Amino acid sequence: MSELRELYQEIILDHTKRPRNFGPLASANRRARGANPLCGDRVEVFLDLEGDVVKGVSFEGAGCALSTASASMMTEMVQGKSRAEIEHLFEAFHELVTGDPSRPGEAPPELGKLEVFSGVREFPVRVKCATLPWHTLKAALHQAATPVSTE
Amino acid sequence: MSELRELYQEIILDHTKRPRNFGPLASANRRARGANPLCGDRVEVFLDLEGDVVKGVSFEGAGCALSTASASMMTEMVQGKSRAEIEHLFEAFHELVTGDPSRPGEAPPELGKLEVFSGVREFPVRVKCATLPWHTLKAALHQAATPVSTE
Amino acid sequence: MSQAGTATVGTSLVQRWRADFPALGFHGSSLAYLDNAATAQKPAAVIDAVAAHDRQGTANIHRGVYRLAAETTAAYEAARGRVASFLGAKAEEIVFTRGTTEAINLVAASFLRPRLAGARLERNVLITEMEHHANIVPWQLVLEELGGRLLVAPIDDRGEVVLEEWQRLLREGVALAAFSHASNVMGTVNPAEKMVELAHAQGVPVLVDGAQAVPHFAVDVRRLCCDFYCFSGHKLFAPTGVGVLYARRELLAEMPPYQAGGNMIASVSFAGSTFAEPPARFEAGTPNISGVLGLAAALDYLAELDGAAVAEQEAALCRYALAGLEAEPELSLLGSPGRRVPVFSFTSSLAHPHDVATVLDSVGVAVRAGHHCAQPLLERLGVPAAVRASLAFYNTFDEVDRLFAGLARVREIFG
Amino acid sequence: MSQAGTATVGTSLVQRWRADFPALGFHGSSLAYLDNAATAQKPAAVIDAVAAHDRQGTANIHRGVYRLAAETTAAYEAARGRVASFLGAKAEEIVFTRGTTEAINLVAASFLRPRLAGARLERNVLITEMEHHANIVPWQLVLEELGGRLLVAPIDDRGEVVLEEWQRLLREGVALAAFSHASNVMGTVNPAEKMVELAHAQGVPVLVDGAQAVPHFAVDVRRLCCDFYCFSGHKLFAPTGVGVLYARRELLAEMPPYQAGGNMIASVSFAGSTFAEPPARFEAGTPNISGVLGLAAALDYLAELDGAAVAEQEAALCRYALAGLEAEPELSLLGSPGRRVPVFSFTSSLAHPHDVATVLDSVGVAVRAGHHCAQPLLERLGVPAAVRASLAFYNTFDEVDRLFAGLARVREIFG
Ligand SMILES: Cc1ncc(COP(=O)(O)O)c(C=O)c1O
Ligand SMILES: Cc1ncc(COP(=O)(O)O)c(C=O)c1O
Repeated sequence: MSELRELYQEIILDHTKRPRNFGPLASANRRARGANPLCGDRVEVFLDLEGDVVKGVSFEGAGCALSTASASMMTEMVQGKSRAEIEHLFEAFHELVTGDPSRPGEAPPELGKLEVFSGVREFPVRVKCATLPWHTLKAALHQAATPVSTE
Repeated sequence: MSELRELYQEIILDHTKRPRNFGPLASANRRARGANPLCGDRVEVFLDLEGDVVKGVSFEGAGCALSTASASMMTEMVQGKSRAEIEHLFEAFHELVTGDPSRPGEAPPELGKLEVFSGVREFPVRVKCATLPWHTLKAALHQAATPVSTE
Repeated sequence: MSQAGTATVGTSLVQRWRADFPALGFHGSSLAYLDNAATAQKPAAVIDAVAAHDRQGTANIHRGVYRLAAETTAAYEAARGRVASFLGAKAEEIVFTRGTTEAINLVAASFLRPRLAGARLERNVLITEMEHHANIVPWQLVLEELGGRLLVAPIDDRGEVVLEEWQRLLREGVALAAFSHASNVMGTVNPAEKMVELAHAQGVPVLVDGAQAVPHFAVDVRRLCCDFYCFSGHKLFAPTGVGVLYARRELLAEMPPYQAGGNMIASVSFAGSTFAEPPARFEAGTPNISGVLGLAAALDYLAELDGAAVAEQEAALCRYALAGLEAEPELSLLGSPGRRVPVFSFTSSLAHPHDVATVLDSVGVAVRAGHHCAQPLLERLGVPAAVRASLAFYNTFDEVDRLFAGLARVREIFG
Repeated sequence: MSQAGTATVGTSLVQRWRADFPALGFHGSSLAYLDNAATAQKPAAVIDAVAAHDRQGTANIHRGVYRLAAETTAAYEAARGRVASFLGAKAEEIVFTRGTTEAINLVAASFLRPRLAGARLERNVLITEMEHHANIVPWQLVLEELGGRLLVAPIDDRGEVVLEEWQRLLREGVALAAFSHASNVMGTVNPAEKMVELAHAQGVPVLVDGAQAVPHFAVDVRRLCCDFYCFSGHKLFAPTGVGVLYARRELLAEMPPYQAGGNMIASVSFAGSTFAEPPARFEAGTPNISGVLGLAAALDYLAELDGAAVAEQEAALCRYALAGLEAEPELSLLGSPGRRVPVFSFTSSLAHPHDVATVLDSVGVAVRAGHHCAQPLLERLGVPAAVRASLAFYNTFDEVDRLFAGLARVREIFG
């Protein structure tokens, strides 16, 4: 029960109900689609990349509370960051949600409020929900400027 | 052990080693092939049928002791018999080798020395060996005069 | 929601059934297993039959002269007879497969393929909108390769096949019609006899996917008159890795082999091979011997239960769960069929199915969330995913109450 | 025949191994099970792992959000990893099948078929004269349908593949070469590395049938460099109904689906479907979950044994049995290969193989008689059937002596 509260923290529920940066981005020069076909989660990430830096980012899609909140908070976090910074952030995030639940440890400070996703490590089957938006963002980042979809 | 002696009675071993009526029959107007592909037993029955009555019969083939002895003794038994008599004999023989081993009962007198096959009922997997020649004979009996093979 | 008046079978009887299933005791009250449509728990009778066989010595079948091999072969063939009598069929009409999926693939490979390879006018396969992927994709692959269309009879808003459309589409050059006896999503029990009759009136052979039917009611393939029937052992309280294809003898006799190897041949030479008679022709290689014995043990176990009490308990549970789910305003049930098995799928206006399932899991209720291998149906119903609770005769009113309590918790968190 | 000097592994160690196998204890000294090439007995570790899984509660895999499903999925995928490390492969290169036969059929359907469907010059399949039907007939069926020839590399009088012929035939437009790592009739261990190397020198992909190899020696597919490798669980002390296909990742990635249904799809719509990545793409429907767990338990069990002692005991038994069989003037052994596994087939000048097996059975020795699913080999050797005694590490010198005593009894009766 307490695990459940750890998972569905207020801030996550808030982002689920009122996702930020939701909808297509007019200035986008990259976009990518991600899907978790087994559970029906779908997400599309729009990116305005200037040189190496994210100038604008938004997402669209239908998914569970975790994937929606993760996408929403991700768009807030990566704004203005470089590719390298984002890669690093994703690594830290991945580590956070997949780490050994019995050895909690400190979340690295750069994760900021993404730390609320630490509860996911108690729910291994839900890891994909939290990371789907990030994988999709990564696909968009590594794309040529023409938008293509990745599944 | 005693079951084994019941199975391989002297008369059976004798027919195995010196099969009677072995080889093609010049006067044959019916012939049929039978095979037990799983164990490699093969038998061919040659029949000289005049009207309803077996005037001559022989067999050829390679098989185990039981199928060889069964074929050999069968050719001796059916000589001069009518179709109906043979059908009846086969039924009695079938009954003999497949009957419940725990309720032996008397073998019907018309079986004559075929009675030595009663030991087969203790060895259900060997029943097919003993009955293969009979099935083949039946196929020959039910054939049109032109020889065809049955498997 | 009160249970008063609904529980007609004594609790002690249900408790006795539950005692037959070690897994239910192992988890005790910490688990309400409501995912029976995915796979069922196994009674000790099945677990022990499988273990006893291997403890007492096994052998390969069909080819051994020695006693242990003869006994194993006899047990394997007796299990075939057991399945045959369960379905009202003949032993030689029963082919053992890995499960429903393989049974359907076998029919696609050895029945549909040769039919389409010939220059027939009938080149289409008719299914319904509520099929499991296993009853869609095998046909698609053959149709794509050999040319032909997949025709889909629509369902109405209750989740029942529109029979007029079924009948109309049967006239559109159909080589094979296939439908599920019971839906694994909505619980709909299709009017199978009627649907087969309509197909046969057009000379169309019919496959019935009984995966969700046999765990809930008796099936007689002679009464159904279907040409093919299939089900999975693991949903019928038997081990995984064993399933059944029933096929009418005349059809099996004409069908070319499926897989090739040992047991299914009459003779092999490098110049060419000839094949054994059915059903051996369709069982290449060493089969799942212990699984088949486990399936026979499951059928024996079920036959020994008081069938009327089982049916009564299931029906009461089904009514109780249905009423409870319908009473929650945030839930939308998929389908409201007239005749049903206790399989319920729903969405919540408050939370995504995955989140619902996670919350339910945290209170010890095992339900499934996702597309249930029926994406086209979910698309038709306009939902990407759903929660599914599916009951077996061993479930209790308390367990259904636990589901309701979990749904209340979903409201607390997401409401 | 004396055992002195041959028994190098302490009897007590063998007795300890035997104690791990309930079936050996169940029959006690009344049964000498010498039909291990057909199927092996199962250790308690395997029987108990299967039973424990079902007693503790099972769930279907890959699709459940709840813990029991996640745990079952994790156990199933861990078993895949276990098999991968057993073969020196990667987990995603391991496909679970029903057995060797299905593994070969899968390659015939999803690798050979598409290759021949293209307009390639290489249209033939090369095998050897000593193959099991499972490694003959699946190729024949595809070749007959799509056009192409079955090329057969001959064996010499010792029962070994004539490597020059193997090499020569590899140049005859071969789309796939396939051979058994060890013969199920003569016990020959083929020079697999060399044969693969020769094939690859001609750009020919290779399947190795390891059904009779893995129970007797360690196999590393990376060292072998083969493209496909397969074996059956039930011959490796694991349950029936589970087998393994190893395929190089690049090959699996290109191969179209085999069977269709749940789990192997990415998305399904009535307009068409897309498929999952390997290995899921080749595992349609609910797999044999408990069988797969049993296979992992068997590999764990074997890994815990003293490998050197097992090898020593098998080698000593093998020498002892071989010497004894060679010493009987009425027996003719099929093949006399330089490197072998303890699988011996022979004929007797006194009695038909079936009669020999019946006599042996009556003294409690279980051996096989027949064509051992290798009719073309037996034809080549000029015998319609043979007796086969095949040993496992748990067999004893006493049991081999029992075989000799039984053969003496054959002489008494038929001599
Ligand atoms: C209606 C229906 N058909 C087919 C299947 C496939 O069964 P299996 O996975 O046992 O092959 C299922 C089970 O998921 C089902 O519910
Ligand atoms: C060499 C060989 N290949 C293939 C097979 C077929 O194995 P299975 O029947 O387990 O599919 C066997 C076993 O009989 C064998 O010995």
